[in-house]
Amino acid sequence: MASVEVTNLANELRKDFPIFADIRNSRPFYYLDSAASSQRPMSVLDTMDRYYRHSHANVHRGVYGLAEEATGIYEAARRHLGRFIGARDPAHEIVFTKNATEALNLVAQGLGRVLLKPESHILLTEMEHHANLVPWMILQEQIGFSIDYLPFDAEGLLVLENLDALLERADILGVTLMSNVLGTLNPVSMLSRKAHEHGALVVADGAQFVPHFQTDVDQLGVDCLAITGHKMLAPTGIGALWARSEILEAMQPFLGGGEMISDVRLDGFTPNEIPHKFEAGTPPIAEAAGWDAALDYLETVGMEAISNHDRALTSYAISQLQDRLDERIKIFGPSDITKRGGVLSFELADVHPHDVAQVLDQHGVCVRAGHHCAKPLMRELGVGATARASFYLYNDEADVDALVEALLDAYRMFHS
Amino acid sequence: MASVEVTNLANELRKDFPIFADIRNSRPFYYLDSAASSQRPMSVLDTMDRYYRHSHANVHRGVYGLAEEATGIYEAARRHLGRFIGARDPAHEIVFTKNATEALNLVAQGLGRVLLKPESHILLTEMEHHANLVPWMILQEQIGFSIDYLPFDAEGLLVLENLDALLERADILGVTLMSNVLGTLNPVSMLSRKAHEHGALVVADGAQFVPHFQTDVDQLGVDCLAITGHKMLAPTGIGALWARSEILEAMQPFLGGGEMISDVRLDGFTPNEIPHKFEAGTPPIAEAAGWDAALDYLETVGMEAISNHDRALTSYAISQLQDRLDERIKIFGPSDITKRGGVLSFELADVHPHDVAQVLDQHGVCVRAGHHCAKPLMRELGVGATARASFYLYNDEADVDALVEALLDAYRMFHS
Amino acid sequence: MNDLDDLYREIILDHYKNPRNQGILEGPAVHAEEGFNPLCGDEVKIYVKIEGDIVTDIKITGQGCSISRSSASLMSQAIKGCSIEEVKALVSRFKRMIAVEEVQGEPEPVDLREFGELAALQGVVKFPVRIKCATLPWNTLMLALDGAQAG
Amino acid sequence: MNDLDDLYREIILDHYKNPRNQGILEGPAVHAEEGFNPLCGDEVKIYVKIEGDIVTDIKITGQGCSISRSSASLMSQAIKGCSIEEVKALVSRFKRMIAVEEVQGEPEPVDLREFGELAALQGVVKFPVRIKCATLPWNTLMLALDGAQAG
Ligand SMILES: Cc1ncc(COP(=O)(O)O)c(C=O)c1O
Ligand SMILES: Cc1ncc(COP(=O)(O)O)c(C=O)c1O
Repeated sequence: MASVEVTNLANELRKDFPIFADIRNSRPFYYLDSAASSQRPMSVLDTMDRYYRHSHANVHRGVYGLAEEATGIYEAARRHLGRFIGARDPAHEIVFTKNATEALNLVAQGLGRVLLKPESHILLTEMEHHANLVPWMILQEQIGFSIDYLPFDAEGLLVLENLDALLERADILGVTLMSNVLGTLNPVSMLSRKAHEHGALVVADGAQFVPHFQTDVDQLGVDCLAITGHKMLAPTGIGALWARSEILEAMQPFLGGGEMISDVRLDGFTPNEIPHKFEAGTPPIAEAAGWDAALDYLETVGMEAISNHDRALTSYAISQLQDRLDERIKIFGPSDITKRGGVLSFELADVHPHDVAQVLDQHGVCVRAGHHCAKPLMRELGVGATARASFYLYNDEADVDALVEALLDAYRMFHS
Repeated sequence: MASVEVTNLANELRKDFPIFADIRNSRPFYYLDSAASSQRPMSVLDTMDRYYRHSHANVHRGVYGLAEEATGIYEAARRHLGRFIGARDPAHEIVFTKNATEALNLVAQGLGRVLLKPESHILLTEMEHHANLVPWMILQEQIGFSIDYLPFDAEGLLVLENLDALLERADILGVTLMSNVLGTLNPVSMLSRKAHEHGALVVADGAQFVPHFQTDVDQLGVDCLAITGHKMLAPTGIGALWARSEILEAMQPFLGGGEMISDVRLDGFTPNEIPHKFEAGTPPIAEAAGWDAALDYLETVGMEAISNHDRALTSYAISQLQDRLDERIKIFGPSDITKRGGVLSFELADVHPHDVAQVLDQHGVCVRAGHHCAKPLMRELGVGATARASFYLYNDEADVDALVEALLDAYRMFHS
Repeated sequence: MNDLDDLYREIILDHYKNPRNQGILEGPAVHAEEGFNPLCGDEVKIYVKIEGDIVTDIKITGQGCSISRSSASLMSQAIKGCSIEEVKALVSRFKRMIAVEEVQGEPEPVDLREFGELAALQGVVKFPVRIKCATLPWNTLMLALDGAQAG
Repeated sequence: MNDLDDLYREIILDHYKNPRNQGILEGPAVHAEEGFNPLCGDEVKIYVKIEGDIVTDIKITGQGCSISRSSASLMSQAIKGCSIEEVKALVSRFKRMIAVEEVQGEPEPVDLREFGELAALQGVVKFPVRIKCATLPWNTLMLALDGAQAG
């Protein structure tokens, strides 16, 4: 039975995450907000600490041993992340950024600026996170072009009827691998194939997908992929853009400064080689070291074990919520469990999500309430906000059970 | 005697910095590269660790207690940094970025784009770091305008002869508070007054100055100030832009995504309030907590004690280098010690800086060699590279003495 | 009374479930403004009818949580018939009551009796994130009044 | 021999202090390219004169450290009179010798005898940052040859 497996995985792993021990000692603590940000295992904290105690110096520009060591640590993290997502040229195809959002801004400004003309079209989906919407809107204000949108249906699945016609006029397709609200896993391999048939490049938002599923950029067929560290056990302050090296070569520099140049004269500059051409200033070095350790941790657990665990727990949660709350709860997103990741947005009848989250907090249950940085999606759903529970490798049935009990209490409180 | 004071300060403080204990146990270690990046005291590492173990959640969007706690920590760091530099409205005038470089790109794109027309001029200095040159060059390629430069003289001081004429046609003056190569402290209060007389705004690069001197933006009279954490005992992965709130209000958003919006529709977006309007995506939360602790540490030591210590040590270093190496060494920058900070660039006769740094490393002496991200300055000096030693609160005479001995060895090695 | 009960007093739940003065206003004396809480997606639109310097009517639309909706509802009751000056004074006293300024130190003591039913909102003080929910309608009201005074 | 002595062998210091083939070339058969090491500011310009498919002359200008200058000087000696094919083969063998590819695992063994004086540069292997100094002139040479072959 899947759910038994689940419990074992989390029980074993939870002790690696100090926050559970520390907070649970003082109060109930059910962390169901990993889609916003995950917690960190000891090994990641230790790696960062060790970095600062033994190896810290600025990277790339130092001849002395310590600087070389720091550079080695930083570049090793880059190659590791590249391998983790199946990059062909891990040393050159990963650009470290501060988060996934910067990565998507980098694509919009670096690639969009080269590719798009006022008469161009790009195609996004109505379920994109603001991070894959607003950078394009900012560029649109600067250079003009049109944005088309792929809608989604009542099940939270993309409606692909007009796909060919929309791709036909698009230069870029921007799509999330997994919706942070609906949990929907989009059929990106197919979308990439179609996009390429029509000559469009594919910019994928991997912020939610990469932490939870084995990722292979080749198999996905995408051209760019944005990732963020803090949702996959790594520190805050670091994200990355992967893009095929030809794409990175074609892209314009975005942030200017040290490190990203090969030469600077009073009348202009020559950019550095990829990936350095996109990394201006001192990079997040300790954070890269921490991410490297997080990747080790994920690999040791195994990405397949993680996605199975997520799925089993999501399944359990859906059935518990429906059993115990029946028509008092509405769960958004695909009903087909194979089409969704471990993210559950829901509505409790006549209780605003904000109030849901507030009452749940009293029970030690942490869920997110709000528009989840996806306002166009919320408008499409016809709500101002949802409450969202999300799962990761350290969650288990006890978290779900606490969620259900707390929801029943919230319901009672607002219906007395 | 100043130098005695110096030794005492560093002796007392060095034990707070684990890297010195850890590395010095195994080999000689004289860290003279704090201008590239400083080391961190225990309290900063502990604060970050504690944050991840007790308080981590994503900020600003969570109702539950943990998210509120994380938000409180993050916003407290913002206010602390604001107070540290004398901001009038600390809660609204600090934008957290990934480093000083991003802060300067934000000014160029956010303010420059609003202010500059193809016929506009901006005024920079020939001693700027690439971080205060290339962002302007990138914007120039996008919207056109002219860049004028203030030169510097043989002493490394700005030549102000044509200042009024240049400011007269400038909309923006970009100037570093302290040169990372020459050590020069620029007369920024005066420059700001003049700039304002001519209606130009002042964008100051505080990356080198703020870690070493008591900073008061009001007294400096600047309009924007870029800062970076990792040079002032804080973690990597965080920097900040301070700007007067009216300036921030007038600036366009730069990076688009979550957090920086108030509303997003399929046909456009409404920006959030300052400072959030400039912070797209998940910010460097743990890093902000660490910076907060770093500021505590600096305040406890006292910024005046730090600048006095830097100065005493720089003085000692200059006299030792001149005494022991005489005409074999050339030191760049102001000879007037009150006009410079704790950064010493030099040339060892007939030994390339790269080779200098290599031999020094063998002695455990860490100095930087290269163009220090200031290629126009290097061209002006007529060299391709310099070696640079820089001091901070944990350095003392022993570091300088080791430097001198190692330089003598390097000289011998290349002149045998 | 625990903090949560203090937040969700009966009167709050009542105004949430049965919000007063819902709807829209039209006509030349009507001024309307929209407000967003970027944190949670709450939206409110406030219509005020101003005759002379008196707020003679107010209506509200939008979506929001129990706090923002009950705050709007209580506000609408409190201000109908007041002069613009009186409303502005109330807005600032109300903000003081719920400790709106930077959460540094304890909120200043205020005399809760002067607030009538509005005092029920005082429970948000212990929930800093919810303070923005409570103030959203008040800030939006201020914008509408500013609009009215500007022309 | 410690690592540093291995890096700064006598022959390296000699070529650094007395670099061979300094200067510029002019004329129709001459192709020149400039290279930068963005890490340290080293700059080199390589002029090659190509007659038939033979590199009949080479000159070098620029500024750099002992490693990049001696590498350029030794390179200029090694390739003068060689065919373009021979030069390209030498470049790739040289890069193999100093382990230019991603520093993963040990460098492949190469027979140092075939390198003559160039073998002196093998000491950089232990100083990964300096490898870029050693390869700068070689990469720049390749660009110049590519330019020559392109027309
Ligand atoms: C004067 C100056 N400005 C800007 C910077 C850039 O700082 P960061 O690399 O942290 O962005 C530096 C440091 O390298 C500097 O010395
Ligand atoms: C789908 C999706 N894209 C992008 C992001 C932005 O990630 P970050 O905040 O780390 O930049 C998020 C997370 O909030 C997300 O869920």
